[in-house]
Amino acid sequence: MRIAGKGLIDRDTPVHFRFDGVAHQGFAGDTLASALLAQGVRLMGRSFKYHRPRGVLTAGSEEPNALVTVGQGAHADPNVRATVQEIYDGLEAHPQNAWPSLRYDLLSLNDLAAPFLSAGFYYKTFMWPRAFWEKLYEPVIRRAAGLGALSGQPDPDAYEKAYAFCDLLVIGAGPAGLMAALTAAEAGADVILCDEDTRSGGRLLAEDEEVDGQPGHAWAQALTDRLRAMPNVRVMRRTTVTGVYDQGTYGALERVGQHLPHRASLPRACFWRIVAKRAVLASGAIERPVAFPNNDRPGIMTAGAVRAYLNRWGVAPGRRVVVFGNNDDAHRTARDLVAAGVHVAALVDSRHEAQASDAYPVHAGAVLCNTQGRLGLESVTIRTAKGEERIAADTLAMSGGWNPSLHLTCHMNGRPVWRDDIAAFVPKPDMVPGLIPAGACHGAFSTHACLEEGRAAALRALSELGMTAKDVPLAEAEDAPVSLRPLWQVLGKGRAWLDFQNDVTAKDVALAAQENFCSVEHMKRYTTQGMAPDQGKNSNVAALAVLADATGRSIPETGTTTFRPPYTPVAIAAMGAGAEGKGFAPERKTTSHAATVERGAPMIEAGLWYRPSYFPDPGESHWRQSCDREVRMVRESVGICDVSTLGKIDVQGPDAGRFLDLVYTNMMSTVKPGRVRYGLMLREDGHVMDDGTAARLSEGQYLITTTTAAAGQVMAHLDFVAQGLRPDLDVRLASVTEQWAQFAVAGPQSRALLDGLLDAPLDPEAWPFMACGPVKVMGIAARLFRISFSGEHAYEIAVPARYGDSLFRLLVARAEALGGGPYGMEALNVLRIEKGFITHAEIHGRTTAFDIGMDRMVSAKKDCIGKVMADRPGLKGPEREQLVGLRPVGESKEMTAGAHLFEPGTEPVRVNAQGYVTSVGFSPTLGTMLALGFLRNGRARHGERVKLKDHLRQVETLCEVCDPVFFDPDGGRLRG
Amino acid sequence: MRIRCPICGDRDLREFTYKGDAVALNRPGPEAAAQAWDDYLHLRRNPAGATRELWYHGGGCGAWIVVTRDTVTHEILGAVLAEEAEA
Amino acid sequence: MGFSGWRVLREGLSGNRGWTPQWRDPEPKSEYDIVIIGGGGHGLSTAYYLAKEHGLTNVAVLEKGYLGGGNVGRNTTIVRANYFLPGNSEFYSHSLKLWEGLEEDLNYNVMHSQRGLINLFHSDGQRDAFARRGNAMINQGDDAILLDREGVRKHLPYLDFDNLRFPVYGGLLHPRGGTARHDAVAWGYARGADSRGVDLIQNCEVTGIDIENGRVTGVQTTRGPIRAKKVGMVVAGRSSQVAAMAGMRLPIESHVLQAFVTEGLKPVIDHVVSFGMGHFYISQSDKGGLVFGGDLDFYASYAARGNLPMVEHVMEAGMALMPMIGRARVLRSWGGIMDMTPDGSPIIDKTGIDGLYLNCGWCYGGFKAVPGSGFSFAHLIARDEHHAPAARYRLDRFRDGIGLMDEEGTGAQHNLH
Amino acid sequence: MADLIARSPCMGLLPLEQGGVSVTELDPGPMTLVAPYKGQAAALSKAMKVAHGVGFPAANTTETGKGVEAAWFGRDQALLIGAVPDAALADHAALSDQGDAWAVVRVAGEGAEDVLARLIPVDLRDSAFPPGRSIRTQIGHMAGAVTRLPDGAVRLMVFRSMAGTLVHDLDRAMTHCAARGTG
Repeated sequence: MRIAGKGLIDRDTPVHFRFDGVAHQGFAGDTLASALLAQGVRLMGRSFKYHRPRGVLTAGSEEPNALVTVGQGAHADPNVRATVQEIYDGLEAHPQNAWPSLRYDLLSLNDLAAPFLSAGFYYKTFMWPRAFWEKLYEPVIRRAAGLGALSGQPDPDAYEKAYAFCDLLVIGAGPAGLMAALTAAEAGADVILCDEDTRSGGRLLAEDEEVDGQPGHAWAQALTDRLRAMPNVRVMRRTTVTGVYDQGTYGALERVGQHLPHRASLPRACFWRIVAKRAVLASGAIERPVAFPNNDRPGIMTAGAVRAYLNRWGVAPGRRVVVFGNNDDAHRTARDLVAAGVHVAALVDSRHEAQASDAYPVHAGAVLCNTQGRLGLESVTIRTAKGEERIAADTLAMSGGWNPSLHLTCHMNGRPVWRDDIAAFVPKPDMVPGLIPAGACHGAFSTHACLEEGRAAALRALSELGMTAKDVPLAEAEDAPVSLRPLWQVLGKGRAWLDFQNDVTAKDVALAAQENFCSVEHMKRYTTQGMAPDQGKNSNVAALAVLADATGRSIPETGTTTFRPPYTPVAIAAMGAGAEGKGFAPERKTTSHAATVERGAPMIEAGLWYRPSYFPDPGESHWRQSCDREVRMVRESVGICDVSTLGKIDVQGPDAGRFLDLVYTNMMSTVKPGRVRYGLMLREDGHVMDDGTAARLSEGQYLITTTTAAAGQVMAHLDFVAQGLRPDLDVRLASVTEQWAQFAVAGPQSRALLDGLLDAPLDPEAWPFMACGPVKVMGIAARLFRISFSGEHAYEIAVPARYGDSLFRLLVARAEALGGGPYGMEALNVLRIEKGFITHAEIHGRTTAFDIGMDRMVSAKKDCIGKVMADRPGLKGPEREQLVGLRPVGESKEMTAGAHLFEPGTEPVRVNAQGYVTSVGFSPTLGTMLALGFLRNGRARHGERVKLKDHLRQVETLCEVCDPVFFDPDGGRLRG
Repeated sequence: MRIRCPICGDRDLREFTYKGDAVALNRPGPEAAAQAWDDYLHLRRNPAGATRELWYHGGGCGAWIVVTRDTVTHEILGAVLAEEAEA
Repeated sequence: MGFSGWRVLREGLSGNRGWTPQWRDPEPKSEYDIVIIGGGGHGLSTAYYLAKEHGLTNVAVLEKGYLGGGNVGRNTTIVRANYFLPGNSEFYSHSLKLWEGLEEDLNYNVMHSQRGLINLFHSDGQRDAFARRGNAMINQGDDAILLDREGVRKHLPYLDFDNLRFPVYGGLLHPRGGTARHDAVAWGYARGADSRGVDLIQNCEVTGIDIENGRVTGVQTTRGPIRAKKVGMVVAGRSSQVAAMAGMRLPIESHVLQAFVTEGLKPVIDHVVSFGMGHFYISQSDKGGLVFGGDLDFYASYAARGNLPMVEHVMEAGMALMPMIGRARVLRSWGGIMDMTPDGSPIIDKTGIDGLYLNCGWCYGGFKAVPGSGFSFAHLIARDEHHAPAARYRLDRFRDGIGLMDEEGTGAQHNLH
Repeated sequence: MADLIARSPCMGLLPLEQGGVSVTELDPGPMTLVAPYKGQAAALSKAMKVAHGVGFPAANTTETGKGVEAAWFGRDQALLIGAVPDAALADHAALSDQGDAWAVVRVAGEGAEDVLARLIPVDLRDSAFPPGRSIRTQIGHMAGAVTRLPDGAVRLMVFRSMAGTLVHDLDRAMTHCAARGTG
C-alpha cells in the first residue's frame, strides 16, 4: 500500500511488470519487492528445505527469502533477489522452488516431517540397500533441493570485463563513503566510488533524517553530483565490490543492463578488476533478525527494511504492524510508521527500561514468542511478565541490532573482534593491507560518526599516499548513541529460524552441539548454517550466539566464521565474459589459412593454431582416401605443407654455440655455417622436452626450431637458462615464428619444383641434406633449409610472412603441375610414422633419450640440461619401455593408439602389461597399418611377437616388434 | 596479486608465470653428488613465510625475476632480475 | 550408537533428544602406541584402519584445529579411479573399492554417488592418451568407456558442440567415478575411530618431534608432551613444516588450489565433467550448487585463498564448455593448500628415522584417496611393511628415478602437476 | 611470372568504427628487433642516434625521430620501426627482422580508453600513459605491445597470426562501450 507523498520513486513514470503470471504496476525507482509490497503481495517464495511460505525479509542484497526467477527461456535468471531487482516495463518474474504453485506447494509436506529432517539427518540414513542411493534416494533429494532452475540453454546475453585503476577506492556511498570520497577527491586523489545501490546515500535513503538541514537523501544526491563533476572521481553505481585480492586488487560486479528491457548488445553485467593504492570500506551494516518461534512468515521483516520501504519507496508493508526489538531502532521504526499514518499495534521491547510512548502501546521487557498465519502473518503472540498475549498484525518489524558489513575485510583470512557494547563483530585494523574500514561497517552507527570516520579514513589514506589533504568540513547529522541489549533467541514451542534460506533453526544448532559439532566450523557444516546464497549475512552471528549458549561459552570463545569472496553472488557469465565459443583462447592462423580453407580442407586445432587435416579431392568421400593419396603424392612426386607453426627462435651472439650446447643434448657449437643439425632438448629432470633443428645461418647466428606445441615452453626455458643459469654468456634470443611463413616442399620432385621457382636453380653440390642458406624467390629474400620430416628429398622454404599466402598458392600450383599438391596433418603423420620420426605422442614428457633410442645423441663431451638426472638408475636399462615399431602379423590388421601390449597368451591385465601404442597409421606405401609404441626392453626384442590389446575398442592384434623406421631405413631417399 | 617487475613496474599476476623456489638458479655441476641434484630439483624448504622464488614476466618484458614473497600473507617484499640475483 | 532410518524416525518422535556426541573430546594421555599428526581425512582414516584392521587402538590423532578442517573439507568432492601409471593404477583402484563399501563399513552416509565421470578430449592426440588411460583402467579391473562425440552428446547435451574453441572429439566415461559429501567422510571416519577407542584430540598442535638415537619417542604439543612408539605425519599442505621438526626436507611445495560453488539450482548436471583443454571440472552437489574448480594458482601459498586470474580462467573455461551455466551465480570461493610433489603422485613411506612415517604429496587429488591412503598407511605403520597397492609411493623415487608416476608428463616442477 | 603479393596481417578485417572509436591498420614499414650485446648498450644507442636519429629507448618508452621510431620492446630489446637498420648496428646488437611478425593497429577516438580498459590490465588513461610510453603487456589473452602515439591514439601490436582475434576482441569491446553510451 502506497503512502501518499513519501518515497523517492517517480510517481509520474508508471512501470508495468508481471509476477507469478499476474500483471502489476509500480513506479520508476521501485524494486520488484517494493512494487509487490505496494500491491499487497507478501508471499514471494518458498524456503529451501521445508518449502515454508516466505516473503520479503530485508530491503537489500542480503535478502534470503524473496528469490525469484526473472525472464524466460534462455534469458531466465534464477535466484534473483526481488529486493535488488529494479522493475522495468515488461519485466516478468516467476516464483521458484514451488510446485504446483507458490500458494499450494506439494513439498511443503516436508514441513510436517520436520522432526525427522533435523540437522544432518541424511548422514544417518539412506544407507540401505546400497544400490538405492544413486537410484532412488539421491534423485529424490536432488529434485527437492536447489532453488531456481537454469534454462539448460546457452546464456545468450552479453557480458564484459574491464580494468580500472585509482588512488582510492571507496566501497559504499553512504555517509561514510561519500565523506571519504569527498575528502580524497578534494585533495586531488584519483577516486573511484562504488555502491551496489542505484543511488548514493546508503541508509540515508531509508531513513527520515536530516543532514546539513536537508533530507539525508538530498544531501547525498547533491554531494554525489558534486563528486561526479570532478575529473578525478569516477562514481560507479549498481556496482558491488565482491572480492578483495592481493596487492590492492578488488573484484567488482556492475549491473549494466539487468534493470533494463533486454538489448542484445548491451552487457548485462561487467566484472571489474579494480586496482587501488588504498581503499576505504564503507559498506554499512545489516540488521539482524531475532530467532523466535515461527519468525519466518511472510510479513515478518527487519525493522530497517520496514523503514526503507516506508521512507524510500513510500510503501506501508501492512496495515497493522507490531514492532519487536532490543534496541532504539525499534522505536524509530514505530515513530516513522505512526508519522506515516500506519497503525502500530504494539512495540515489544525486550529491554525492561524501554520508554513508553503516547503514539503506540509499548511492552517493555517483553518478547515475541510465536506467530500465526499460513501464507502470511495474521497475528503474533507476545510474552510479557503477565503471560502470553496474542495481537493481530499483518506485519512484524524486528530488530536484533546490527552486524557491521565487514565481509570484505575477511577475504584475506583476517578474523574480526567482538565488541560487547554493540554486540557485534567489528574489523580489526589492517585485516587487509590498505583497506580502511569506516562507518557502520566499523561499528560506528550514528550518521555523525559515519561522516567523521569516512573523513578520517580518507585522511589516513591520503597521508599514506603522501598527498596533502584540504580541510573538508563535516555536515551536521544525528549522533545518537547505540542502546541495545543482546537478544539472540526466544525459547518457546516451535522452530525459531536462524538461516531462513537454508532452513536452519536454533534447534538444529543445539542438536549439532549435542552431537559434539561444537567448533563453529563443524556446526556450520553439519547444519549448513550460513551456506545459503546470503552466505550467512543475516544469521551467522545469531547462530554463533546460539552455539555459544548451547556449549556454555562466550561468543568470542566460540569463534567467528570467515567470509570468502564473493560478497554477493556473481554470475559465471560475468567473470567468464568473452570466453564463450571461440573467445576462450586466441586463434592463430597461418598465412595459408585462407587458401587452405578455400580448398575445403577441414581445419584442426594444433595448440592455438589451425592446421589442415587433409585436402579433399573431388570424388573423395573419406579422409583416408585423401590421406593415402597425399602420402603417395609426397613419396612419388611432391607435396606442400605449411610448417610455419613450428616455433622459430633466433639465437645470436658470440656465445650462441656454447649456449646451445648447454640446452641441446648434442653439440651445436660445431655445426658449420650453412648447415642444420637435428637436436634434442631435455628437461632438467632428464626427460625429453622437445626436438627440433638448429640451423647455423652465420658464425654468430643460429635459427632453432621447436615443435608447434612446445614453442612457448621452450622460449621460456631458453630465457631461463640465458638469464638465470648462464647470464655470463653473451647470447640474444628472439622469437621469429611469426616473421616467417615456412613451407615444406617434400618429395622426389621437390628440387625440380624449386628450381622453377627460385631466382637461381639449386646447385646440388651446395645443397646436400641438412644444408641451409639464403635464396631469392621472385626477388624476395628467402631462407631455404634442406630438411625432411617425411623421409623424402625435401626442403623447407621461408619467406617474410606478408608473402606467405602468395607463395603457398604458387607452391601448390607448381606442385600440382608436377603431379603433387598440398598435404595435411594426416598425411604428415603417416609419412613420419613410416620413418619412425617422433612427435609429442612419443615425447610425452615421461620418455628419455634412452627410451626413444637417442641416447647416442647425448654428447659425452659436455654438460647439458638434463644430462645428470637422465643418468639416474630408474631412467635407463632393460626395465624401461623403449620405442619400437609394430606391424600386424595375424588375422586382425587393426591397430589403435592407446592400446596396450602384452606377450601373446597372457591375460591382458595390469601386471602383464609390457607397453603401449602411441601412434598408428595406415601406410599406403607399405600397404599395411603401422604403429609406434613403447615396449619394455623393446630394442632387444625386434622380431618378437606381442599382442596389441585395446579393451575400449575391442581390438586384439598380433604384432611383430621391429625397428621404428619402417621405410627407407638407410635414408637413401632423403639424402639422394 | 600484483608483482613489481624490476623493469616494467607494478603488473598484474596474469602477466607472470611461476617456476618455484629460487634454488633453481643454483644449478649443481655435472660432477655434483646425487644428493646435490636431488636437493636442487626436488627437495624444498617450502617455508610458511618469506621465500625467494622465480617468476617469468612472459606476458610482459620477458625477464626472469627473483621475487621475495610471504607465502602466508602474499606480501611481496622485493623483486630483482634473476641475472642480477645473488645465488 | 548405530545410525539408521528407524533410529532417525524414533529420535524424531522424541524430540531428537537421544542423539549423543559423534566422538568424544578426550584429554590427551601422556603416552600412546601410535600418534597420528593430522586430523584430516587421511589422518582419521589411518586411525580408523589401525583400529579396525590391525586392532591397534592405543592411538591418538592430534589435530591443531578442528577435525576435517583441511582439504577434506574444502575440495570438489570427486571420487575416481582413472589413473594409468603403475602405482597409481592399483592404489586408486583399491581406494575406490573401499569407497564402495564405506557407508556400510562406517555406518555413516557419506553420500558416495557413482554418477559417472566424463573426461573430455579435444584432439586425436588427446583421444589416444585417454584411450591409453582407459585401457589401463580396464587392465586394472576398473571400468572405462570411450565415447565419441555423439556418445558425449547423449550424456552431456548441454555442452557447446557447435562453436567451442576446442571442439569435443569425445570423452572417457568412468561410470564408477562420482562424488561424495566431503565433510561426512571425515566425520564418518572420526566417529568410527573414536568408537573403537582412538583418541581424537582437537586444538592440539604439534610443535616438536622427539627423536633419540635415530628413533622417534614422541611429540611436543601445545597441550604438553606425548610419548609414542610410532608417529605418523599426515598433514598435507603443512608436511614441510612438520617434517622439518624431524630435520627432514621434503620434495614438496605447497600451492593454492581454488574451488567454487554456486547458489542452489535444480538438477542440471548429472555427471562429473572434466574439460581437458580448459582445466575445468564440475559436478552438481545434492544441495543443488554447482561445484567446480580448475588449476592451481601456480604460486606457493599457505593462504588458502587465491587470486583473480585463475578465478577468471576457471569461469572462462566453464563458459566456453557449457555456456548454459552462465547465469548460475558463484556463491563462494575458497582455497586449499596442496602438497605438490615433483611427479604429481603421493608419498606413503617410512623415513630415515625409526618409528616415523610419512604420508603426503597428494597434490590436488587427495580426497578420493582418503580410504586407500588411510588403509595403506595404517598397514605400513602397523606392520612396518608396504601395503602392496601403495608400495610404489616411495620417498626416494625422485632421487633414483625408479618408478616415477608423472601422469601429466610435465616433469619435476612441483606446480605443473 | 607473377610476383609474390604482399598481404597485411589485418587485410579484410579493418577498419572498424563504433561509438566514436576507430581501429585502423598501421603499416609501420620495416621493423627490426635490436638487442644489444653485453656491455654494448651505450655504443648501440650512439650508433642508432648517428644512423637513425633515435637512441636506444629507456624501458617502457619510445623515442620518435623523423619517420623513425625506437620503441622499447622488452628486456634489453627495442624495435626499430620505419627504417632498415644501419649495418653498423650489427656490431653492437643482435638484429632480427620483425617487419612481418606483428599485426599493428591504431585505436583512436574519444572512448578509446574505455575500449582498451576492457582488454589490457594496465592503466592506460592519459595521465598514467602519456605519449612516449610504450609497454609490453597482455591484450586480452595475447602477449602484445602498447604504445601511446604522439597524437594521443594508441598503437597495439600482437602476433600476426592473432590479428583476427585482436580485431574480434576490439570489436566486441567497442560494441559494448557503444551500447552503454560510454564510447
